[in-house]
Amino acid sequence: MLKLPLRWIAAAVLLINGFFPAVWILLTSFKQDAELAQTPITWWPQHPTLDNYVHAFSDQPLLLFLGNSFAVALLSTLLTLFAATGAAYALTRLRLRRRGLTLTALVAIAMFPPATLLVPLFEIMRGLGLINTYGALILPYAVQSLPVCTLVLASFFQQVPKDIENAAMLDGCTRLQALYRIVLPLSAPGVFTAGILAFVNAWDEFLLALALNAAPGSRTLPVGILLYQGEFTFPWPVISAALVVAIVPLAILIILFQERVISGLTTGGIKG
Amino acid sequence: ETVLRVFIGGAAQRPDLFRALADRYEASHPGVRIEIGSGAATSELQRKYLSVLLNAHDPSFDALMLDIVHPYQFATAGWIAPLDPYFGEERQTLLADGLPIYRQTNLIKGKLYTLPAVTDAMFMYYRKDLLAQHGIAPPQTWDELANAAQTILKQENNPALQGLSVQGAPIEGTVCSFLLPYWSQGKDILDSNGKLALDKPAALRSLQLWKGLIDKNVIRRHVAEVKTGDTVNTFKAGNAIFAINWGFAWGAFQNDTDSRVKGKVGVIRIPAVQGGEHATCLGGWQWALSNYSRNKAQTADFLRFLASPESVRFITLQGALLPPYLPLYDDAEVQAVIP
Amino acid sequence: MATLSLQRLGKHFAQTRILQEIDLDIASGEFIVLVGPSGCGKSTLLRILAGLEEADEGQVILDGRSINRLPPRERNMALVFQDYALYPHKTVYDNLAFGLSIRGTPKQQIQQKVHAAAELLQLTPLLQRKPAALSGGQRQRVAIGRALVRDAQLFLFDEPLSNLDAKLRTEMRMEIKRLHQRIGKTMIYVTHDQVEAMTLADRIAVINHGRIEQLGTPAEIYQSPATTFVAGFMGSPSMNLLDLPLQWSADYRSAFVAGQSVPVNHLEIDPEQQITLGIRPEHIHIDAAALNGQAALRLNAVVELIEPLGAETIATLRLEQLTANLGQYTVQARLPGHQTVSPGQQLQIQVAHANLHWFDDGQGTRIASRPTGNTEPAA
Amino acid sequence: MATLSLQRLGKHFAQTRILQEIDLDIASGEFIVLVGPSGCGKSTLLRILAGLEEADEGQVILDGRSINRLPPRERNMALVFQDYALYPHKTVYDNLAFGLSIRGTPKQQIQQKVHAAAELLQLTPLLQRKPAALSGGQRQRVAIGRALVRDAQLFLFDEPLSNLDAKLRTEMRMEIKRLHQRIGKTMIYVTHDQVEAMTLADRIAVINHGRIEQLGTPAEIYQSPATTFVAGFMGSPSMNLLDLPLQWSADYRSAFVAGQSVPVNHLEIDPEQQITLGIRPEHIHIDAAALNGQAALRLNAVVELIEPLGAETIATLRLEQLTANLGQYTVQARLPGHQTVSPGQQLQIQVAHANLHWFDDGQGTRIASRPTGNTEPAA
Amino acid sequence: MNLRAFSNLRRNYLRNSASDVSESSLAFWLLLPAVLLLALIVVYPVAKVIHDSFYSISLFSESGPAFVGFSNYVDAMRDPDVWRAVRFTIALCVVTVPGALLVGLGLALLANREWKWRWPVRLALLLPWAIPLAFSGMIFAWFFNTEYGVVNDLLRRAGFAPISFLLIPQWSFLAICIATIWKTSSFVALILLAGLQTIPRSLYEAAALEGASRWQIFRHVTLPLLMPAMMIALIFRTISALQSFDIPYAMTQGGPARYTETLSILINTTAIEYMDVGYGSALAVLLFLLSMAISSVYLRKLYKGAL
Ligand SMILES: Nc1ncnc2c1ncn2[C@@H]1O[C@H](COP(=O)(O)OP(=O)(O)OP(=O)(O)O)[C@@H](O)[C@H]1O
Ligand SMILES: Nc1ncnc2c1ncn2[C@@H]1O[C@H](COP(=O)(O)OP(=O)(O)OP(=O)(O)O)[C@@H](O)[C@H]1O
Ligand SMILES: [Mg+2]
Ligand SMILES: [Mg+2]
Repeated sequence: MLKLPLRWIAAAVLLINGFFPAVWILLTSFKQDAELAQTPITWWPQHPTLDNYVHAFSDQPLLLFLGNSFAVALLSTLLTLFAATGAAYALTRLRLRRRGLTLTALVAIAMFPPATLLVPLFEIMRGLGLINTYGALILPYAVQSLPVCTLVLASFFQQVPKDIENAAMLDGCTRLQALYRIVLPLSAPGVFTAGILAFVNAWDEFLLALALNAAPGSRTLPVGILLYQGEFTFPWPVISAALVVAIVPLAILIILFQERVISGLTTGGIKG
Repeated sequence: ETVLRVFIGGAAQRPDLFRALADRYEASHPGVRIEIGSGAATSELQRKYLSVLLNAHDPSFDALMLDIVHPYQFATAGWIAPLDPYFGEERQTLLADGLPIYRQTNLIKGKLYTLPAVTDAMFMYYRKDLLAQHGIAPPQTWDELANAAQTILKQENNPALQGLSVQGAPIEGTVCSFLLPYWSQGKDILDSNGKLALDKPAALRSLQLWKGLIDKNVIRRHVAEVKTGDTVNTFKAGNAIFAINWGFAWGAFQNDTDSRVKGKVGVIRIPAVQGGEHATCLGGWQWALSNYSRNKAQTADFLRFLASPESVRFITLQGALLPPYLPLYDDAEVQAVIP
Repeated sequence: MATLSLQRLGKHFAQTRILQEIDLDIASGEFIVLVGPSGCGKSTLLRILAGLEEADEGQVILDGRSINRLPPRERNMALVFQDYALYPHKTVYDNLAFGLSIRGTPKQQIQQKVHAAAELLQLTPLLQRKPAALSGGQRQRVAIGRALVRDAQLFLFDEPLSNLDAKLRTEMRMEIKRLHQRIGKTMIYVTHDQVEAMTLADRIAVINHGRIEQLGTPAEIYQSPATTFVAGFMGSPSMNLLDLPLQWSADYRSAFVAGQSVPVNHLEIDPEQQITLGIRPEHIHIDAAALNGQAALRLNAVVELIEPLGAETIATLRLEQLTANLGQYTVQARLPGHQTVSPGQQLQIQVAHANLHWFDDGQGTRIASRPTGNTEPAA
Repeated sequence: MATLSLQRLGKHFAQTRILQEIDLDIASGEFIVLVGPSGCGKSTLLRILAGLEEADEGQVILDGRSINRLPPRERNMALVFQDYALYPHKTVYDNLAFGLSIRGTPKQQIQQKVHAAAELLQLTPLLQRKPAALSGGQRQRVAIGRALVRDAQLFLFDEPLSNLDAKLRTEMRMEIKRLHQRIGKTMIYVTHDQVEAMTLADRIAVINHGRIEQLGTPAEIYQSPATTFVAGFMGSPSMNLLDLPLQWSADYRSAFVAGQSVPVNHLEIDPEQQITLGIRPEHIHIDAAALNGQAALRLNAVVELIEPLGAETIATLRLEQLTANLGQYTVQARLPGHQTVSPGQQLQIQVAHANLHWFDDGQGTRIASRPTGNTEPAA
Repeated sequence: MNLRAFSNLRRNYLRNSASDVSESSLAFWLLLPAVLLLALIVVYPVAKVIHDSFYSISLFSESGPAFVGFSNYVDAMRDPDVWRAVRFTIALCVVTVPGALLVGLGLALLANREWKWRWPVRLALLLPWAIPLAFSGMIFAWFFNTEYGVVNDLLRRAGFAPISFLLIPQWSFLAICIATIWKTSSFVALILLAGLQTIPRSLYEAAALEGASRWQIFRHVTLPLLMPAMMIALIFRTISALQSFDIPYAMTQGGPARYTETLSILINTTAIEYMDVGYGSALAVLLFLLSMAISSVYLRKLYKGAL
């Protein structure tokens, strides 16, 4: 009696929690600046306008930011996945001395606050001649995502029944072939998850993007969107419009990816 | 060909105008190319960005436009180079013509580190229409302001309407807000040696004044959350009788499409304490020479050009920005753009 | 081509010994069937051969070369996994084709081979399904097919037909036999099915507790089980084993079983020895005619339980108390389906002397025949 | 307590019909065995009963109440999954105990039940292992044990003994039978093993292509298969089916098969009908004595292949060309192990008239006996 | 040396020779990209931070860097600001990590169900995350604003007096926690959702048949099998909670009165605002050690049990 509504309430709270800020941004993107200063505040735009979208595109090269962010995020994601796949496989399926140490070292990377590493990182990137290029971001992003992606992949590799991989090796696969043709496809949910984690991390990141890649041509979204603000003003409506433009493709992308990931990929493979 | 790269943070600093100036300079100096870099709108983000670059001794910018609060730190950190070697006697005229505040900030430990670019000051904006309607003259002192606000608030009986909108969030503007009545008492925070020397009674009075305004509901309680943009928006929405803000806000009130107070805005100097003097907060931007520049001499020359009265006049006229040089305030054309 | 020799193979998991001292020489083209109780190590042995598990001791010698260190893919063996181990993300077709395509077989040839195998395994309509959409038996057939299409030098089958119905199982068994005869490759086959073991094997290895208990042709295993374990394990219902006290005749040439004299002078039996007498259920007759006049042991019994299986009936019989401690025994007899008996019925059963198996009661080993024997045997 | 009634159950996956028009009434305490070829829908049927799969049509009625919508956990059924579905993270003990502890059974009682089941299934030494460290047969036993410890009202077994060795399988079969007799709960049991089906079942349902092809006691199914499918499916080797042309005697009371007159007046046979003659391998005798003087069909044959299975021998015989088209047939005969024949040998086989099965050649249905018959039958 | 020992030795030698070498050399090659990336990107910065932590490097001071040994660390231990920041950071961890785990788990469970609301749930799951971190704090600062915030608007409508959430220490803590949980639960949910997808359906079926209630299935099947994913989410969520910067900074700038100053904010102000690089580095190393200490517990669990 009491249980059912409780569950629904929990679900509703979770949904509202997830949606509200995004919806608020969406609503704001149709409001005028002055409306934000009204008290009591308004929820629905009083004078809905698309001006903010016009401004979003005309004040700054928003599409360029989108493109840059996409390129940086995609490339760093691929790089992370590549490195993480190898590392995860070595950690889970191969005989590796000091497995625990390797694992700890890998996770420890995530424990240094990036802000403190900024200056030396800048020096490295300058040394590599990558400042103000995608490369300056791709490499550090790949590293940032590496620990979590490796662990996610490792936990999935762990789930793939060993005998399926054995079958592949008997069928004539090398270990590497077994990894790419059998283990990896069977870990698809993990690969997608790791990919999304890496992608969004790159898509979101601000600090490195500001410091290492300030050239107008290669600027990424978070840095770009903050350019809408003036020294003293924070034009929420235009920024909201830009955010909407930034979020929608990302959301679509992730949902598409997620929907392709079906659960129980390994069912039917093993008896027992 | 020499390439000079100039950092001009965000759109608020009007890189477009300086681009035009740079074009002029390029025209008169063949073989020099000027590139303008930007990337962060607020002075805080600019500082974050620059501190990474300069910490890494990065030579990619030759000249920097800095918020007036930054040069001191940058200079002590050795990130910007003194200009004295490149400016002989000019130094004196520059200093003489500048607004008084620049005399302090341009010189750090006796050396010339920066040149003025643009300046800004805080003003009191008020609703001409409301004051006229209630037959109240623009206030000259804080007490007058408080009374005026209270009267109007009572009569308008509009819950959305605030008396005075002022910044209280932990940003630079707030420091200014705090200092306005303080300065108005004729006090200073730095003693002649540049040491911090707060006059406690004056500071206390200053705080009491703010608290009084809050208690009288002239200022809303949440003032500590209010940032510069909030004040602008509140006033723009017609929800404040008075607002203290920077000079740029004038443009916003009069020109923005969503402003409901077009033509209803008046501007006066910041009120004084009873028996005190008017004081205001000056802000602004300055040119500095990166210590890691590979073309210091050439850059200095360009800075000289940028800081020249002609350039400043150009910027003032084109951008309705306050000029940093006293003589310009007498210029008729300039007075036409800035009330 | 592929002679395989296992030399003193041993394997343990954690503290448990799983396999020990496995010695086995397999000739090229031989069909070896491994049988043994659940958990005795059959699968482990196959997995060691395939290179999936490492032996802790001993050597696997293939064509004279130790392959202990050879990775699975270089062994060119095909294994039907007991748990199938299908590729869940591939269709049945791709499951079958994978081993070929990975080795660069031309597309057309793959297609042809896969279709042939699918036809044989009655999988053709299912080729585009994924394993998750198959029934248990269908999955098992895919697992078989995956091995059959391969051109391996050694085929390993781990209970490949266990989930198929009797009819299909018979067909598949025939197909495997045919395949073996056609390609002549060495095959090692684990099964729990008596019929499969008896019909397919050139030799059967009976494994118990990780050791090979007996190795021999099906006939040897069946007719001369080396131990009571083998005797009890092969054959269903299993051989009746009776621990009997023996009385000896004066010349020790015959012994008295249940009061009847049975000649034992052909056996290396020792008067001190306790013996176990083995009688296969199908050797228990209830009509004297079936004996064709052979000398036989005759015992009185009561029918306790009958289980009609159609073609035949399994009768559980309690021996009647003839001597002091015979009444404790029940035996199972396999009677033709048309022979009707009913519970409670009293009857006399007869077992030809020649069909008696003699084992040492202590060690459970078969009592060997005398090398030079004036045997006094059966017809 | 638990009477179960399936009413016109139907199920399809995608476009494929898996089950159709399944009607089955199961009395409380009955033991029903489902048999049928691989992929015919047995597991699906069990899963529908357990509530894991939803029927597309029809009703499952338990004790007079439709349970189509009842979630699995409220059905109180125990199912041995064909693929085990053990909890990989739990030890054997915990796998067995889970179903009990979930229902709040007292700890001590759980322990006692689990240990009893483990003892019975010979799993005691393995109780602390995780499933990954078990052999195939051991896993299967855990799966059985998980069902056995439960106090369910309905037990569903999906090929529970397929991966066990013959000896263990016999023991387990007995245990299940004993359990059934003791607790008297309804049980539905899928198996491919003839012996299990015949010995355990009160009634057997033979399923083919998603339909129940015949439902009856083991004896009925075996002795009077309703269709050629059932006839061919039950029994191993399966019944020999010969499509024969019939000549009729003048009075239509007997037919000539291979030139011999066989009385058919007890059958509802129609002179126009093409018929299929069924002969079980165990009914083919090569010595006349076994017939005990019954009237019999006698055919000449040549031995083509012999498969000695120990207790018996399967002989594949080619019929000798007696009439125009008899030479195309081979039949399999099941001969006692002691009867020695050898390939190439010529012999005469005899099949008692009473043991001939008559089917309609077109529909494959059994030709019924005449209700009022002046039968002229066998002894 | 007896024979047995010898044969053991030989066996070990053999084992470590052939297939092991090829496996471990493959392991080497597979690890190489990751190692290279790390070597390229992380080693120098980390080394520099550690190095700097032993020096007194203040960009404000006239003198150059001077080696001071552990004195930065000693100072840190004595610095009440550090202790306050540590306390606040840990408090933030203690609330937001379980909070995000709970919310994330709820979302993941909802998103993993086969029902018609799955699509919206998946959207709800990732939207907070798609809003760049740089803006999340600002949005929540706005929501909790006394005048213009949605929360106070609701309060007002419900007849309560507005609360200046971000100006009152306890409320600001709460506000920061809410914002943090909101933002980070997506990450947790995604990882858990992936974990849920690896649990075979047949186990749920078996448990349901055995009579387990939803909760029991969750408790005895889902949860244990979700443990690896849970550990991963926990490790990274804890680490990033210890490094909380953006959201509290955007919402309160560490105020009121430095009450909501996290370690990262403190490091930031020290190293960047006050340009005290040496001391800032020492604080960063301390933060690292704290992260290490806390997550090593999980890590051990992870590679003992799950991995
Ligand atoms: N998801 C699915 N989609 C399509 N067909 C399916 C699916 N699942 C099962 N089938 C088909 O349903 C049929 C019945 O399957 P079921 O598992 O009930 O067979 P079964 O009688 O138990 O066979 P077996 O003896 O081989 O276990 C099979 O032909 C199988 O291919
Ligand atoms: N990882 C392991 N740890 C400990 N013991 C194990 C492990 N794997 C298997 N075993 C044990 O090894 C023995 C042999 O297993 P194996 O799979 O070879 O048996 P099997 O002969 O194939 O049995 P079945 O007929 O039941 O398949 C079993 O008793 C099993 O419990
Ligand atoms: Mg096995
Ligand atoms: Mg099945």
